[in-house]
Amino acid sequence: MILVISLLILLMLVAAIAAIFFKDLINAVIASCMVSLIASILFYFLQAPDVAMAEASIGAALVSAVFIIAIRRTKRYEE
Amino acid sequence: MSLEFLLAIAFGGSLFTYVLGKISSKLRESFAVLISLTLVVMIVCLYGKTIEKSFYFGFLGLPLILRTNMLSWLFAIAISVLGSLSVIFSLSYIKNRERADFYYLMLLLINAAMLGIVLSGDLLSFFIFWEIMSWSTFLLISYNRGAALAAGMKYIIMSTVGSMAMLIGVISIYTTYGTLNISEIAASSNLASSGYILSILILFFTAFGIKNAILPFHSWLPSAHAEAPSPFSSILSGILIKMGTYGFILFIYVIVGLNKFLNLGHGVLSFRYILCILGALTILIPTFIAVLQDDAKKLLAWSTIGQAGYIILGIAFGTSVSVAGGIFHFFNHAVFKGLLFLVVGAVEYRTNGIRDLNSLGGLIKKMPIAFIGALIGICGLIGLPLTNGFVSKWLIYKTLILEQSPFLAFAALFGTWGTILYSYKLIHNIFLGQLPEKYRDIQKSPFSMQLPIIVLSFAILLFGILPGIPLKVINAIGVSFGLESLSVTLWGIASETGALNTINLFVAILVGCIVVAFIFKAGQKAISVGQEDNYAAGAAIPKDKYHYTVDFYNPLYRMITPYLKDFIDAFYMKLAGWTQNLCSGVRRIYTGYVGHYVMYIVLFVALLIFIQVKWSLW
Amino acid sequence: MTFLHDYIYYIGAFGLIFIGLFIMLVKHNLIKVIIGLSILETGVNLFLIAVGYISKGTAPIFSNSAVESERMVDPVPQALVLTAIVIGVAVLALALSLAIRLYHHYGVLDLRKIKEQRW
Amino acid sequence: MVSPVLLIVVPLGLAFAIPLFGFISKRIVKYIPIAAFAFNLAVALLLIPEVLKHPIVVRIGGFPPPFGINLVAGPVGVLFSVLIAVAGLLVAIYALTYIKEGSKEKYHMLYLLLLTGATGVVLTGDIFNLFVFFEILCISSYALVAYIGDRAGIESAIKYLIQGAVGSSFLLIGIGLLYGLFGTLNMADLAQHIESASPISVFVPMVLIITGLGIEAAIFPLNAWLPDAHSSAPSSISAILSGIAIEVGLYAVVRVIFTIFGVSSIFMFLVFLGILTLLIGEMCAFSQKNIKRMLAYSSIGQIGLIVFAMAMATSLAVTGGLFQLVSHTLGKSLLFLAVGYMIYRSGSMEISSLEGMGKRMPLTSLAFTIGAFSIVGLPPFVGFPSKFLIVQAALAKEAVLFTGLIGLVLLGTVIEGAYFFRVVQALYFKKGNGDSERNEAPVTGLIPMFIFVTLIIVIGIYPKLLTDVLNSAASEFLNRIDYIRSVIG
Amino acid sequence: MKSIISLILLSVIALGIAISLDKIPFGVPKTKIGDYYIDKGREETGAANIVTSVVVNYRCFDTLGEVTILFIAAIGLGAVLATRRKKEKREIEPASLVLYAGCRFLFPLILLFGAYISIHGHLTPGGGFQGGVVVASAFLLAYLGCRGRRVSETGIKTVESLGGLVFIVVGLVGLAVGGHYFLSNFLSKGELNSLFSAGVIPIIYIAIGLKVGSELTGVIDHLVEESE
Repeated sequence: MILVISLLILLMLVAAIAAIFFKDLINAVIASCMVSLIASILFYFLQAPDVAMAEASIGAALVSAVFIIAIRRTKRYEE
Repeated sequence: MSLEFLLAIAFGGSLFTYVLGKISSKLRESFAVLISLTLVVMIVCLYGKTIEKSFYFGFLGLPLILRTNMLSWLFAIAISVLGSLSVIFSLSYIKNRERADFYYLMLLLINAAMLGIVLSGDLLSFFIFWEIMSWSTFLLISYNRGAALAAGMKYIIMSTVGSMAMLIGVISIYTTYGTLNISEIAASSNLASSGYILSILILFFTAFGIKNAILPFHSWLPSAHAEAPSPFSSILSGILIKMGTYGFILFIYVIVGLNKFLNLGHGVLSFRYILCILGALTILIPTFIAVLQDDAKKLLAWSTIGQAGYIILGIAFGTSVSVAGGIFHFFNHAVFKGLLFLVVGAVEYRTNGIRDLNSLGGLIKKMPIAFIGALIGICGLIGLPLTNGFVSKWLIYKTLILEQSPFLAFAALFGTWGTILYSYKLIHNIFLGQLPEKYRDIQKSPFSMQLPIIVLSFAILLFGILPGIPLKVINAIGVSFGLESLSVTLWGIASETGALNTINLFVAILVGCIVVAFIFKAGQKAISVGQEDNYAAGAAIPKDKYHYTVDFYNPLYRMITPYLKDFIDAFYMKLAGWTQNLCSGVRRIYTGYVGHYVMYIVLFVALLIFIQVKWSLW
Repeated sequence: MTFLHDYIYYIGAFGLIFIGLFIMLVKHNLIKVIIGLSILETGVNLFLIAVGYISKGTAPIFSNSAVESERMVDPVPQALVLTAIVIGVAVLALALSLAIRLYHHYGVLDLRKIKEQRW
Repeated sequence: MVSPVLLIVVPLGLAFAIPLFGFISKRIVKYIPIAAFAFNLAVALLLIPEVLKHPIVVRIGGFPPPFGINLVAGPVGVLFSVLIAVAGLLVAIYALTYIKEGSKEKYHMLYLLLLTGATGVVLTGDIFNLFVFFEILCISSYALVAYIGDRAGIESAIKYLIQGAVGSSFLLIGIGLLYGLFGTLNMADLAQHIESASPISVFVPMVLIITGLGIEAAIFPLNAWLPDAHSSAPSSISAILSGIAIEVGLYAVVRVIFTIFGVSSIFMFLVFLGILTLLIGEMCAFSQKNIKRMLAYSSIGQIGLIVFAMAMATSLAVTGGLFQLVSHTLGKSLLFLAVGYMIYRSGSMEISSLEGMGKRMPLTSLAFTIGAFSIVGLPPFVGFPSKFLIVQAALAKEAVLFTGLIGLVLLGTVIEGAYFFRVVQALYFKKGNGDSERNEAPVTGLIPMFIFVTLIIVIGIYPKLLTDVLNSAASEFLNRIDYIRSVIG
Repeated sequence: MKSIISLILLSVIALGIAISLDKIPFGVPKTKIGDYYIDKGREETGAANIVTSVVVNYRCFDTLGEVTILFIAAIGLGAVLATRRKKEKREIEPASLVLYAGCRFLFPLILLFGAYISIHGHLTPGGGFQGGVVVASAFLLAYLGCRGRRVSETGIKTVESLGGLVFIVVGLVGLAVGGHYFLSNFLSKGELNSLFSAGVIPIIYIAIGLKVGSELTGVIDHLVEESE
């Protein structure tokens, strides 16, 4: 169990680090979306289902949608 | 007559004048004159009274106290008289200028604040009135615009520095003695260590020195005096800077006490001696800088600094004669310098703001009253016998010689020579010689300008012939300080080391004048020639350039100019420049790039944590 | 293994926090900075929940009376995080709308070039 | 008896209701903030006599303090509430005609919420609740800075937002650490337990919390957002940001340091930080050409002075600091309000474009002059007694170090005097280049300025009006034992 | 260069936090407040979900602040993105049929789901926030699928306002009748684990749900509005 969690956390950190390096902002947003998703899974493991729901719906879905809309209205690539 | 009533009239009157000005200018002017004359009458009524009374509400738990005694009265009467004369002078001077309401408001406000300063019985109200005076003076100096703005800035910055020093001093006294009442502090100041008193004195004397323009702090004065409206220049020079003198007297003789003061430091390094040296330098250098000036008001301004040196010298020297001389010289300086500024103001008024000595001349026939005023004024300034300046300078010289201080005596005498030079230049270049073409049709100054000039000229002669009148008051002040009493007669001072009797002088000079008049009559008549009647090989002469008053004292200039650079002022300007550069440099930390700002935040956290982890300071 | 058990959540949470801060420190692109902010906020939330966790606890919900005997995790941090998440989304939405407007005005999102307000 | 909770709830409810009022009539919307703050002012003034006897502790939802959220209406809280209500009321009157562009409804809602957040911060007794209200304050200020939507406003708002968001994340981490260490969020309860932990482990949350709050309070390295935001916002908002928002941030910092942590060892550091903030603020203001930026930097300087005073942590010093805070609120709000219409008339923020305003807008210029004199600390205006108290407190320490530091403070005052006097000269004594006919600010602009001027002069002449409240407020800050006892019981 | 400095600074902070974390062991109970809520929460509030009882009752002032923040964000977004130009009818490229049909099918279901989550907040995981977000995501979907359809702004504003007002009014009623405490739980607690229980909690949570849903919808609406 703990190994699975460690793996998830590793994945989460890798996704976060990946967000640093992506030049395409959409990719970076997806990476951060992934961070949120894994965080919401972790919340579930930490016995916080309410927060897990909120994080999944807000952090993963809504924020990413807002990011993508914003990127559509500005510039997609980081120079 | 209660003092708060007097101050209420003074302050309320100034505000009410402003309100009236919105209705009608006539009403405003008559009300301003009325208020200032009322103040004179009220202060005259206070003569000889000693009142000390706390005001009915305090400030932050500190009582506000008003009081009057002989010293306050002398200053108050000088303020109110000169103030009312300059209000009268302003009637025509300021008539057609814009913003006259503002002018009167500030003029009366400054007078009221100065009255507040001399009537306050505790250091807190002293400081409050001092500050009100400072900022209203700033507003009035800037009134003329143009070059006046820079002058005003210079004044207010130096004045703020002084005020801040004073604020520290006031509060330090409060934390040490638990009171700000001047008489209570005076009673308990004997207990303090001389180190503490010295530091307090340095703080206060910075403030007073800046206001009084003694040497290292003088640089605001010339431009401020020159650029202010002339009636206000006369107040500025006659009274306002003397608030510093009042402070010096208050601290040396009332609060610290003469004995303690004389014992601060030893020998050459004693506080008193240093103050005397500063006074002497303040006489010497500015007097000769005054000779170099081409602007009438600037010349008078530098002369003011020089004369302030005499006053400080007299007060700081600390014998009963010298103190009497110093205080009397303050009084006289208020009279004759006030007069001279008014005269220059009258000339400036008629010539549409020309004060350049190189382009004036020959106004004697056009403005005779002004000429007589100027003549009497410079006689007083030089200290010719039968004018009041003679008596006060005589008192100062006498002490210096008797007490065997050759350098100080030399400085005082040498300063007088310089005074003669620039005084002559002033009167010659304005009134004597030939009248330039453009001033052919100049009018006499209006009556409201002549009246103050006449009154002040009369006062100079009166106090010169009968010096006993003010000296009696001054003697009473000296006695209240615990100095020896002088035996004052109506005609002067009787003492074993050499009496002063103006009656003898009067007779001697009268005889001398008659003799000179006969010789003059017996001589040849001078032939008068037109100004353009010059031979220059047929070429046209540019009038301005070859006006004969240009480069007056040229040889002397060439001799002394290299030694008379105002390096102190240059240093201040440099300091201001450095500050400006530093300020522009500092604000570069706000680079505009958010990454840096976030970096500052992270840096702050990291730094604190690092310090705590490394050294466990907290 | 005990090390992992004791610290892995903290490592994850602060890993996210520092990665988020790092992005905000070194990246010039405004959207990237806002992404960093969102990662930072996720990390903070994870940390708060981790503080409230109790080993072998259950979720603080009495769905039926049988579970009463068991230990429950601390509900307070969960309540705080619910609040914090909503605050976070509010800030992000506002930031993105500002970014859109900024792009309107400047035509770039490079913060190094958006330096009209300075000194 | 009126409940202090009304101070928060009524403006909040009215803000929520504004869209509904908007359906009835667009016109009445702008009067709602006035009504709300008039109500708040009345409530806060009614509370004063009661609060001076003993602080009122309000339990939200009826749960006893460590378990529920509670409000603590002590002298400090009510003092700040009065201040917020006064400034809010006057600036709301000002905004009646000043706000012309954009959606007015949104402006008034955000304005109400901004000040509600400020009231909440000063009244709450729970640190997470403080965070929430702090966010209300911050987020509505981000939105209001960007309200006009021009280049400068948007740029400043995004910069402000990024720094503020980093700060609130730090704050939240700090709160989380504290909760982990002590298992409670109530400030009094935290204060009670704070000594039980080792100093080093408490230090990190303290630094994080101070940093998070210090960003809003504009303490030196954290204040880079301030000049941008204050100069780009609409002037009425600048007045509130400068007069209320940073003061409330400072309140939070002081509350956290004095009451929760009670660390006296960090005070010396804060004294130096205050001096540094003061000097840097004044020096930056000195070379500004933009009037609103100059005022903003001057606010930094004033905040430095207040931090300096508070960090001396004697009763006199804290009283002086609070007095300075009040005088800064009055003076700086007045300055921004006055400058608002001047900029509106001249169309530029350059100081040079304000030349000759003394003639065009005499009353507004007079208000500016009085505000400037008050900020510099000249008698008989309110800035003087406050500066007097601070200097007195520093000298009462009887240490050479503090005498030297007060010298630096007064050096800062000299610089401040220099740039304010320069502007006053520009207003009155320089010829304007534009038209010079009289064009005064409208009455709704003049009324608040007039009230501010009256307050400045009246309190300046008779400071006893305030000193009672300030003294008990200072003792509330300094006596954390009493605070804990009054909350926990 | 800059990243190296940043890394150094961050590692210093990490060190400090590690020192502090050393005193906060993971997974160990540390709080009396949490225990109090778990012990007394059911009697005092009547909600089975303790998190809900904390959010809506013990710490409901935070929640009030939180919906206010979302409200501010929605208004602020509107103020920032407000456009002065007239909205003209534009040609909008219709979404693909699959998306369109899917959206129309899913939209009511998602709304229902959101309502369920909101209403059962005191019994099961979830509550007003989560429900509100789900409702908002339904509208997001509608924007994706049925382009050109707009929610009426007036409606959003009304719901937003009403939600907030219900919250405040419930609180004020509590102040008036419920023992003089703002937001006190003055209704009967009912039976644990039944829908009509826990006093004012469901009412407030529904209000929160409506408010959060409408605010987030408003946010999305403002963002999408101009994206073409």
